[in-house]
Amino acid sequence: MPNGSSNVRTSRPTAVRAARTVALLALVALIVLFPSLAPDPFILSVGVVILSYAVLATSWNLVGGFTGYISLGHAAYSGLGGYATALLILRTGMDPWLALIAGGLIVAVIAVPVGIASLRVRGASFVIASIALVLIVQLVFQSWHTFTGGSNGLRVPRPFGTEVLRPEQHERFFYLHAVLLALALLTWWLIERSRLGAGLKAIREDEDKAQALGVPTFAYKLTALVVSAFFTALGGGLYALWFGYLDPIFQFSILIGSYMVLMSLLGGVRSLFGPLLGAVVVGYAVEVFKSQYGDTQLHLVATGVLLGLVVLFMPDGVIPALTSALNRRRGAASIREVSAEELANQREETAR
Amino acid sequence: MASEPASAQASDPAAVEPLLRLTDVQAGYGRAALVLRGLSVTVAPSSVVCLVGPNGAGKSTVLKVASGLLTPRAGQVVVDGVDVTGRTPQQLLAAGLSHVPQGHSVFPEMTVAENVLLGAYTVHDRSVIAERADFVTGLFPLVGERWSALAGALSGGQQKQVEFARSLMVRPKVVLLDEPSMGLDPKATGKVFEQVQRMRDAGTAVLLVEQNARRALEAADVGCVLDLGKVHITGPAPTLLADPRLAQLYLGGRPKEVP
Amino acid sequence: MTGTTGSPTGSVTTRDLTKSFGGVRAIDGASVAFHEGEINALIGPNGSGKTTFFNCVTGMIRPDSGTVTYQGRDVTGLPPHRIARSGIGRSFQLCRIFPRLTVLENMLVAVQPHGLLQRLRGSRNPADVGRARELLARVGIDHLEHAEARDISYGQQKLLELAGVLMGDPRTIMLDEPAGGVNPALVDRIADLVRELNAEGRTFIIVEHNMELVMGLSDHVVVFDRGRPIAQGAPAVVQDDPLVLEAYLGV
Amino acid sequence: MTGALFAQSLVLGILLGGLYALLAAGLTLYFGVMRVVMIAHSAFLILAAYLAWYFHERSGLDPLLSLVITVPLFFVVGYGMQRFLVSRLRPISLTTMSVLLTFAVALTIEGLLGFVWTGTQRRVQLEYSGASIEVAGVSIAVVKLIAFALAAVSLGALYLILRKTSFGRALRATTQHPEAARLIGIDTDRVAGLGFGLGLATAAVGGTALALDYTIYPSLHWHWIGPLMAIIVVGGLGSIPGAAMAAMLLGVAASLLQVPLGTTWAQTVFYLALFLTLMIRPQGFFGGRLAQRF
Amino acid sequence: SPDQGDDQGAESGGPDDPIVIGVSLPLTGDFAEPGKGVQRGYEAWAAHVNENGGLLDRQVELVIVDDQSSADRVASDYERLINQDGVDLIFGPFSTRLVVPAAQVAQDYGFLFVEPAGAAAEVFEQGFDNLFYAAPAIADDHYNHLADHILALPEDERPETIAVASMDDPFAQGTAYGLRDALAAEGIEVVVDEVYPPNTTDFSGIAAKIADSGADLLVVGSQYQDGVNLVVALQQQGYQPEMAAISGAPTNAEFPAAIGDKTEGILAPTGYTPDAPYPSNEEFVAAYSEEHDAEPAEDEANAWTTGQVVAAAVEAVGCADASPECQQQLIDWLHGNEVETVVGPLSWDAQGRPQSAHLIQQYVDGEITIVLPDDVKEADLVHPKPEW
Ligand SMILES: Nc1ncnc2c1ncn2[C@@H]1O[C@H](COP(=O)(O)OP(=O)(O)OP(=O)(O)O)[C@@H](O)[C@H]1O
Ligand SMILES: Nc1ncnc2c1ncn2[C@@H]1O[C@H](COP(=O)(O)OP(=O)(O)OP(=O)(O)O)[C@@H](O)[C@H]1O
Ligand SMILES: CC(C)C[C@H](N)C(=O)O
Ligand SMILES: [Mg+2]
Ligand SMILES: [Mg+2]
Repeated sequence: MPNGSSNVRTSRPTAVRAARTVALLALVALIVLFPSLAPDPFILSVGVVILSYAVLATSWNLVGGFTGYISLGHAAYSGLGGYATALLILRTGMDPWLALIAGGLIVAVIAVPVGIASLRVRGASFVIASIALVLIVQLVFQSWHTFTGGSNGLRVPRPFGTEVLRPEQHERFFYLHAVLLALALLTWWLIERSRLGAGLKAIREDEDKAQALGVPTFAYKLTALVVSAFFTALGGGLYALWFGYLDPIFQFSILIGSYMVLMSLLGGVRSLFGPLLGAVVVGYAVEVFKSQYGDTQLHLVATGVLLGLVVLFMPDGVIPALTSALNRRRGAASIREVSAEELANQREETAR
Repeated sequence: MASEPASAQASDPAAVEPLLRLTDVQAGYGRAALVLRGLSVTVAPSSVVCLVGPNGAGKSTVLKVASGLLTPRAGQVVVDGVDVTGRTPQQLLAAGLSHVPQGHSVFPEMTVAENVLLGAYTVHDRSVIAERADFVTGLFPLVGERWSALAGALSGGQQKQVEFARSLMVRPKVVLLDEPSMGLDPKATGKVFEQVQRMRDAGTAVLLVEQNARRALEAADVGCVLDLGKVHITGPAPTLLADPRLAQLYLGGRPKEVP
Repeated sequence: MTGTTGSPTGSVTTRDLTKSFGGVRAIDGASVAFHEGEINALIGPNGSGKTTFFNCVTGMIRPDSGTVTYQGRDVTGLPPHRIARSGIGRSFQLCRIFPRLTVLENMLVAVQPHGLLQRLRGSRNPADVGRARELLARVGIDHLEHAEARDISYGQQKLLELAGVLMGDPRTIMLDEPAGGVNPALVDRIADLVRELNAEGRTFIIVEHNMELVMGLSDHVVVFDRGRPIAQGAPAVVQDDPLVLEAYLGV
Repeated sequence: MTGALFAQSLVLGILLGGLYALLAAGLTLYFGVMRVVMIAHSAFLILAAYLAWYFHERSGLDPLLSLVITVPLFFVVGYGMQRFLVSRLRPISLTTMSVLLTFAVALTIEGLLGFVWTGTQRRVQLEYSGASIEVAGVSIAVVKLIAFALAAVSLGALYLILRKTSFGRALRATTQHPEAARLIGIDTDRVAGLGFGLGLATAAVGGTALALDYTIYPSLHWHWIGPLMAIIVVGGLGSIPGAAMAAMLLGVAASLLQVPLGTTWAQTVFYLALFLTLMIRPQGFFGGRLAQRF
Repeated sequence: SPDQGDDQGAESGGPDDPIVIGVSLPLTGDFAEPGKGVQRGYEAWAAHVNENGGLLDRQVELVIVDDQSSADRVASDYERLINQDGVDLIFGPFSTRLVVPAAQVAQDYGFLFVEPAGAAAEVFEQGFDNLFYAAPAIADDHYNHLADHILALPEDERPETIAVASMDDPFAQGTAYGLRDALAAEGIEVVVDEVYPPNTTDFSGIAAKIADSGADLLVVGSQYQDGVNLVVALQQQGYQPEMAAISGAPTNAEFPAAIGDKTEGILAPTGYTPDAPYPSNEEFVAAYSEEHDAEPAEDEANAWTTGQVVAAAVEAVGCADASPECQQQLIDWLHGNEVETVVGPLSWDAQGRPQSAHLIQQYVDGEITIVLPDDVKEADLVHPKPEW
């Protein structure tokens, strides 16, 4: 046995590890300090929106990144999370925070039958089912006036009283989103390094084979979907509490779902911070497109072109693209060639 | 260990102009390291050249370069006196070279009939197509029996038979076969090697890659041992079969004593 | 002729197993018993139903009728992962690997734990990694550890698949043409490996067209034709069976 | 529901189903032969409708004449789209990535339509817009009848091309094993491009048919995506006759259900059928074995 | 663009600085068309004010941003206008759906919120105390005059059955249901009652149902295009009602062009007519027509009204800045006073509901003409309506 180190990527230099730790700490510091650095409440509210995107993208990645099942309809879960939270508060008078968590759990339960129906089929059918899901809940929430408020929308009571001014609300919600994001990232990280994660990645590559190796593929996929739906719903619920208004058309839109995909893909679905990075880039870009192209539909074009470019040229995302560029710069030797020579020697030896 | 990387022609006393010649070919996949590192092979008309070598040596890569699936980074591919380096597989097929790839290459959602007939995609004479279709169904009865079944529903070996049958729908000057016997039962294997001999007799140049090395070398005129992207030994097939060192390294088991 | 050798410990045993696809009877009432602790071979002409048999046994497809028992337990119709958990590992004829995972990651997937907590544990446990490397070395592709599996040659992929199956540490190992496309020198090494593992008490069921390998390696041979066994017994016996000569060897 | 209303709804459903069938056939073509889920199909549909409308506005001629321009144009655009965009995707993740790529194309088209022609809803005004013929108490709008005929003719042509020509076989071979297809002499790039062009040409026909009787606006394609996607799954991914049958069936079902349930709830029939299909018969009801394998 | 007001207080509002007014409008998306109408109205108002010496002797400057018809966007737009662009005043967006989330932001920052297009009853039930609707009546009351007229008809002329179809939109439903409920309460039978989602394009199913019912009175709650489509679909089905009341679509200038010569006899409510005799209206029509070569329509008028209402409050209170004190004074003033506008004198109840009524128009001889109420009518209501 060459080395018993658990770190398989042959001894990553400690410098790299230190750099990672520093970067992580810097990120945390940035998030903690952001509200006090933000020049005005509007910037702070943009920060909340971006963090909310980051939560959604990271949650999406729990299923998209691991299993390779691309869902364009994740807005269904965030929207349901928002509505579940709001309706629990309005209809049962539940404490808002309890409602948030209960809403997440309800959506997780809803995800089970959805998963049972749609996870049986790979690729195309799953994507289509995910689109159908968001469209069907949109129809239901739009039509079921008496319960959901229908297309008039639903006002969500604020969890903090009126004495908490709006900028102060933004700050609190910024931190709340940050905490939720941290939880989602932690979950992702735990799964990534676990055997469950290894099984999920195997499913992404070849489901039958994974099954033959003893991976309970269906249970794993369902777990991933349910966990993802749970976090997505919490993201949607928290956003609803902050934003205070739900409109079925905008809650259950494919565009929102596609943002989650774009953000994850852009940052890199196989990296922990990929979706977060993607959310920052896309969230910022959306603001810029809007202020640049104002009253034209060009913001859609910009989004479309960006998505197209990412899919065509960076399907693995920014982070992997950068890493591999760095590796090439460092001139990492091709493993195969070096050991091919070793192999030759080995063969010589056996021959002798 | 590498002995003189001589031209395969050395074994052919007539020294006729070869139908296929690869000269100093360097090739690799994407940005990765080179797989073929200055490799040369020639195949004369009416001869069978067999490439053997360990897994990952680059045998399939040689065939891919020869048929235009992979463009070499350096070196030349000449078919029947014409430099065809960098041409596409269709152009090469038109120039008289056909390639039966490794692994499975039937069109799974099409019927056996469609698969076989598509082999004659470039042939336009209906009577020729019909005649050849009759021939292959005669050779592999299975193909006729399962004529309208979906090819993807066949067993692994049956699919290989369909593939081989498909390749017989054209009559090229040069044929590249990548492990044609893999997955075939002994009967079908026998037929494949028989057919290889027939092609040779008809004047075709055959470049054969096989892991069923002994069997292949028995059918071949010239053997080439490939390792780490280079031809290490070239020689008449019987000579290679008898070499004990070679046997231990590449052919497995003990050299056969039986006739 | 169903004269199963009265081996008391049946490994994989089937009774009247049937599976049709449309009009094709791939398995036609096959009753077979493989011997525990031995190297069993399953041979037969192309399309005789060997792969389908494997698929029925390992739960990849559901038989139309009949039963599959493993070590006395009825496992008919269980999902594939349950059967894998019960100790049967298999390889695929059309080589299945995880293309975008590295060779080493491919190996580690096969270590599948029980229980929720186990599943949340880190997947790169030093002991597993060590064992994976050892197995890769034994099939001769340890130098490719970090290569993505899709970038290695066809034969190397087959070897990786074999190593992956062994990694799962199954009691019974079903291999579908392990030697197809593998270099003869390596075939010898694989044969040695099989013998060693068999000596440790593992059962093998091997589908193979390489007669030299089959006859040299196996203790018990079952010959299939048209979806049912036509002969079984020791290699020497089977080899001379006229039915086998006719149907399979083609002499 | 009165008998007259039932008959009327049935006829409306069949007429609508015809249009669905044509469009779903195009989608099925991309998927069946190229493994591409073409989300942008309905965006192209709307684009074609806009072109028909614009053609009519400008020339005053019948929008049907715009087919002479849009069909070849879309064919070329489809060819280009396959050659320059879709062919760049990695085969291993083609299906899922094509969803995103064509989604991006759809957004771009929607944005450009909005940029050029604003978000205003547009409608072609023809002398015969409100005209109808009455058969056994059922009124059939002339424009709907024309649209239906267009759809039926193109659908038939498409089926013949794919099943009966050597191009059709080459197209299927290219999808199923590109490398082997190249080795037997098929110019796979060209064939795939032409296949895509063919699919997009159906969108041109569909769009023109649509323009005859519907209001159009840039984001209208969202309304078509859902039902169309549901139809191709119910019909069996990859099966053109399956898609056509599912389209008819669901079109009629939605139309009939609208009477007791209202527009919005009737729309859910598509999605319910989709989920039911996935639960009961994931490979679809009318053919196609592909769903499970991809 | 305005200075990036880092301080948003009165301090910046020196006598020479312009008064900056922030607006978010749906310039793209579902509400783009009426949104642009509102934009034209606001801009015309601002230009007019500036030509006449400004407000409190300061010029006014509009900052208009596009919310893409999205509720999420509209809120963040006002957030930005208030915090980053440092506007002194804000005007409301178009459509009930966008007004509610926008009003929430305004309320949180204590801003006066006068809006041109949040007519649905729900708007006034959300507990906003800073909101004022700048038009004569809320949606439910738009048809009041027509309802009265119908109920006053002799027994044999009175329609016996009604078919109702409305877009699933609070405003459209508000108008249609106002009329429906008023008539149903008097025993007229509702035989069809359909709701369709915004963006519906296929109306043949609904048309089939209505045609099958053969109702005497057709009531449609529409925004614009849906009204056109439904009329065409009804024609395809050969349905001929005695009376057709369609809100939203017919008052639009493009409507006659869109359905050709089939408009005759269609009834519609409107909050505005260019012919209204109010003094400020003549000024408005003149100013607007000069610039646009067309008479203003309802959306433009509502925008202009919004400007008038806010201006009246500003002139009366004498301040126009973002400080909560100033904004509160403006709000309080509007609660207690009446304002002269292009749609007549307006005053509001505590929730911001205007206290007047809408007019009823009808296409008579190809021209849209006021037919109700009797004291301002330009022609007699034609009943039954000619075939279309
Ligand atoms: N698509 C690919 N991308 C990158 N590397 C590849 C690819 N295909 C093959 N290789 C590498 O090129 C080398 C030669 O591969 P090749 O397929 O030619 O081997 P081979 O001699 O045919 O082996 P086998 O007997 O196993 O088929 C191998 O080391 C393999 O890892
Ligand atoms: N999915 C399927 N659909 C239809 N027919 C099938 C399917 N799988 C196998 N068959 C048929 O069942 C029969 C047995 O196939 P199987 O793959 O089991 O043969 P095999 O013994 O493994 O052959 P080989 O040696 O060629 O691998 C064949 O005739 C094949 O055509
Ligand atoms: C009168 C209209 C301008 C009202 C507007 N359409 C709304 O949605 O409330
Ligand atoms: Mg090879
Ligand atoms: Mg097999």
